[in-house]
Amino acid sequence: MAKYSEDFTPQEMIVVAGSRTLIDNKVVFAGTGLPMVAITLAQLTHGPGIVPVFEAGAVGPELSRGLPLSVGGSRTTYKANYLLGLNSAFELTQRGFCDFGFIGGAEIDPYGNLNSTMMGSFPDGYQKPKTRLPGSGGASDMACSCERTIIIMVHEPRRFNEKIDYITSPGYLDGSPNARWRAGMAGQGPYRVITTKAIMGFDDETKRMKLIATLPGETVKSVQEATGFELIIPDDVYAFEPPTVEEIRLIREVIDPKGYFVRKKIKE
Amino acid sequence: MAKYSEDFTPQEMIVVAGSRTLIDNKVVFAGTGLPMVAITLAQLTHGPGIVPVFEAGAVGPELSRGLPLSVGGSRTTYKANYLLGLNSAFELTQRGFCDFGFIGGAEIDPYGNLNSTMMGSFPDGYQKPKTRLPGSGGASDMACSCERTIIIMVHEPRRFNEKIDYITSPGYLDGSPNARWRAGMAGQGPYRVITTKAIMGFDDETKRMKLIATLPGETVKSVQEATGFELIIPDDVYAFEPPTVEEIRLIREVIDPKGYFVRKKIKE
Amino acid sequence: MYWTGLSPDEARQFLANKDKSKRDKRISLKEAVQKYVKDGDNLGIAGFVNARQPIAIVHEIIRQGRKDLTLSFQSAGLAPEYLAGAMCLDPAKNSIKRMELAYLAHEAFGISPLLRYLTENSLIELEDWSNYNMSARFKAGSMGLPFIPCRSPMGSDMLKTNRAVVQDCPFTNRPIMLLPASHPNVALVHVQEADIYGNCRIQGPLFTCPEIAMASAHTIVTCDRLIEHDDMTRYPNRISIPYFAVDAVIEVPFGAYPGNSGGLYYYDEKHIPEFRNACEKFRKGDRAPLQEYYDNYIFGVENTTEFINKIPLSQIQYVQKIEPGIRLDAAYTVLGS
Amino acid sequence: MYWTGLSPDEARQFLANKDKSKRDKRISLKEAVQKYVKDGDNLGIAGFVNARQPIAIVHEIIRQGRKDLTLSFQSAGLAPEYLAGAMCLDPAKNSIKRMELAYLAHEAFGISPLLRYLTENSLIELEDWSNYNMSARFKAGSMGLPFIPCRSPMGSDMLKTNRAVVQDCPFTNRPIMLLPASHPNVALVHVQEADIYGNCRIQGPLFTCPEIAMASAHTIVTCDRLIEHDDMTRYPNRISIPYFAVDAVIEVPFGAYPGNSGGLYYYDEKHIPEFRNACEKFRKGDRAPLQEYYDNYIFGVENTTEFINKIPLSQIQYVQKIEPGIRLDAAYTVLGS
Repeated sequence: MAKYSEDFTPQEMIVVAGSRTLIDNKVVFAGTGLPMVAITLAQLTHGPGIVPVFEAGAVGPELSRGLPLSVGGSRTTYKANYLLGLNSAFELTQRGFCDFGFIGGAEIDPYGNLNSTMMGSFPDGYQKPKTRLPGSGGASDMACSCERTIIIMVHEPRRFNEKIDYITSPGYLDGSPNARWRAGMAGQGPYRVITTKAIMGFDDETKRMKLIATLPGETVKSVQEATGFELIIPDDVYAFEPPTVEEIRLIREVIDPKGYFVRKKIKE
Repeated sequence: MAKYSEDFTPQEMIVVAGSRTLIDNKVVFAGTGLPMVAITLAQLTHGPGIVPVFEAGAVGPELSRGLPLSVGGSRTTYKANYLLGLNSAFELTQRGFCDFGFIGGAEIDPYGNLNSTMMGSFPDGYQKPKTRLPGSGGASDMACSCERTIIIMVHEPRRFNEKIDYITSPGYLDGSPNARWRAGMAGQGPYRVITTKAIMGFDDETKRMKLIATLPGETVKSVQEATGFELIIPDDVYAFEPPTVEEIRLIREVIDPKGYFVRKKIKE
Repeated sequence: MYWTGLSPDEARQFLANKDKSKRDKRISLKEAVQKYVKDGDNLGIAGFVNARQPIAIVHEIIRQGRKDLTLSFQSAGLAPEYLAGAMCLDPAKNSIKRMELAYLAHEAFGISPLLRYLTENSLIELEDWSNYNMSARFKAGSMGLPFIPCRSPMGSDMLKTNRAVVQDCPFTNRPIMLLPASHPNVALVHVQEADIYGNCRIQGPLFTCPEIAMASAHTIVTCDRLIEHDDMTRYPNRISIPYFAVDAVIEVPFGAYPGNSGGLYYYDEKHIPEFRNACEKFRKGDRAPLQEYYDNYIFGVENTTEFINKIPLSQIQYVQKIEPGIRLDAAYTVLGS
Repeated sequence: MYWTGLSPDEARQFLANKDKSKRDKRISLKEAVQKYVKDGDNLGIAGFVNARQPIAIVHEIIRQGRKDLTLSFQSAGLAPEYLAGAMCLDPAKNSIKRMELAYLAHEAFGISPLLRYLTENSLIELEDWSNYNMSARFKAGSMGLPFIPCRSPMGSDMLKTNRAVVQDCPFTNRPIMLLPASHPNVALVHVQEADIYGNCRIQGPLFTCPEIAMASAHTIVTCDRLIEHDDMTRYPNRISIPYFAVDAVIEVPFGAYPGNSGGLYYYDEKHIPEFRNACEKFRKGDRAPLQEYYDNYIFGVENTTEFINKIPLSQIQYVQKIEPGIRLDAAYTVLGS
């Protein structure tokens, strides 16, 4: 049997990339949807010791009772190692217990700032947005206070903008030295941006987004063309290892057999 | 049988006076020792609906498993209606859930400010006190944040001073208008001072201590002589109704049969 | 600075004067809403997205009609969506004036159509916060503090329009946010188990339910089942909300349906989309399905029992069967009537 | 501004770099103290007065000897009294430099003789706070906040010498206290039940144990009994301290003796006065009884088992018999060795 799968969806690719980015034995604050799938995949492959944290209160549960439909649902609580509420989950994070956080947004800028609040003119058009999005939820808290954040995005030019309409979840702000520290945040900021086309990171100096790897079927050119601002393209960009047959099997047969998250259109 | 007891200790008198001061169905934050006895006596007489709160965390327990030796001990927890920790107990109080608090001190001034920290020169002699006392514990928090406080004291001239060495538990501070409000406190302040000789309150205008009632065997003169500052003596000072036979029986036979608190010398 | 609901000093004063005695607080849901929920009130909505949302209470509010409401919550779904739908159908009977929120949508079930409708048409006023912010604002309220500090989301645009204040910490000299306390007029809370005095034992995540209950001037609790007081106090460490923070307690089985009540029933993956799709159609201009939904399930019934009776029994059995949460503590006696 | 223990930014950095994995944390108490407790450390002492004080850990510290300690606690009794006694007997081996405290005494058993001795002779430095202050300072630390606001004891003389800052609230314009967080180097905690990863289930009042454990850089937990991990996670709502806040877990039956461990043993009303009377005699100039107490019960034994073996069995049985606390949850399996 071939090692690599030749049939996978963009969502499945994101899940595989997210999973591989995670490190065993780290505490990971899980957003709803694909991050939960990615964490479970990592637990079933290289990271059995990964500790999931859900903002509604569950810490370190076994995710063996079906894929949670919500980060507050009953499926997040089985054999949890701590179970209070939102304040306790975010306090843990603010304290420094959460190594990674998985967040997303509708729009991103080169410094990893994310918008999940509104499209339109801000602040003057705040009370009459062009498009109202669901709002921050816990994403902005994770962006500020998890030690590192992993961002998951649909890769389309209109979502990658030099300037976004509203900063919901702060990344490196304006990219100036120590901008996060000076703003009072606790965590180090965005670590990776995982999209349907590429894996990106941030330049140590300028804090602007840089390409790290292209996903299967993509090139440096196709990624740049799908990005509404100029990416830093280092010399060592590589082609990301495609999903293995085993990874895809786990996603489809074990983790999300009903296809709640990996066969749906990705939500904003 | 006579209605009134003719044989009771000063501690028992304090307990009876404290009990009678309490109102049914009110939430009472209980200090260690005599207040616990007074609350239990009130529950067994006119106040079955009194809700005790203990600073270590227990709220609304049944005090039927023996007199607690400590406000943190197991006997405070039986059938409690809430049971977390110190923060939750004091937060309840700060929020306004506690109608009355029972506190004490080694020294008191005319405005109901109490000292339970140190005797000596403050602040210059703070690190070398003449006599070091146990410290605030939760008394200062109760003094600030219970809606009203009831103070229990041994009545000796050296304990009633125009100026005390250290304000641990604030009363009416300097007695100036709205002094407590301006200092940022939440509760209304001292309501009664119950001693081995008298029941006192505070003048509405000047906030200075005034005599309300003399305990059995005491006169206005004997109370004033045992007080190191001048008391306000209104016209309507009355003789406090002595302990009933039933009250004393309850204290001795039901509440504190081992005499932990009511037959001991009162602790500072 | 303005306060919605009660100011910290008003909230303290109100509670200081309140009857905190341990008494039977059972009352009908109809009476509870009549007595405690007024036009113009700030309602603290407990639960998290579609888990333990106070659906039964919200349906009763809609039946009675309340106007100019402020809704305060961290992440919610069905409860504000139902109120928004009632406003869309008849703003003279039900209306939302303002929301103080972190998130309104339905996670796996999709976005909130009526949040989009109401905001994009500028029919309500919003104040955006993060989940931690709203949780901490309720917590400050429950603690009797006028504000609580917080490190997130420093640097976010939320701080440009909400009432948070950024100051330098006097100890570290680094900037920190100060969040004003939230003291709703009424907390709307659904739990699995309560006793007749209002003590609540929550199973699974507590969300922000204890904080909302203790921050609010009044609290209405619905519970899936009333249990004996002695069974409640046998495990005092498990009491999540103490009775004196509760004004009314009503046994309403399925009071959080079609959402999740941990240990009892899972999300109804049929009914939630049925309602949400009607909302989405309204947003796109087709009013009829939403009107029909309300006429059928809310205005056409007297209470939650009648609402649940309209759902096929097999569908109810299914959400009970697939509920994977921790089963409730074995030690309880359901209270007879 | 100065910090004792870790500053908030140091505490965050330390935790961010720490191994938070779920692993077997059993180790001997001797090794745990060797590894985590250093000269000059700020020790967070859990428990409340003489309930669940970390007596076994403190005795081991005294056997090994530690100098220049800062002790942080709300209300404590035996633990600091034992450390104070060790200092009185041999300050070259054990010494306390400073206490940040609300109360040191023994409630019904009397005042602390050695607090009087050490302070009246100016041998240690004090910082006075209230019970709520110290509890809230640990809570701020556990929350990752540099400070927390508080309304008490405004107006008290405590504010003239401690590090609290009074500011006007930016929302109400009324003054409010800001308390600096406390991040001890090591938390010393005794609980009834833990599992091998460090999850703790506390019975009865939690005191400030969770906050101290989560605020500190390291946490040593002793437990009266280790239970199976599966029995712990069967009731996740009852886990009081999560494993990743714990560095070392040691099963020490009677680890809080002669104090109270709720559900297991009550205060020993013979042994506590025996120790306290020796302290009182030292304060009055008679050193021998205290020396004898330490030689017999602390230096003359290797561990808590040997200490307990010196107490008459009938006395131990009595403190078990009269313990009136809530019996522990029935569902557990004691972990075999």
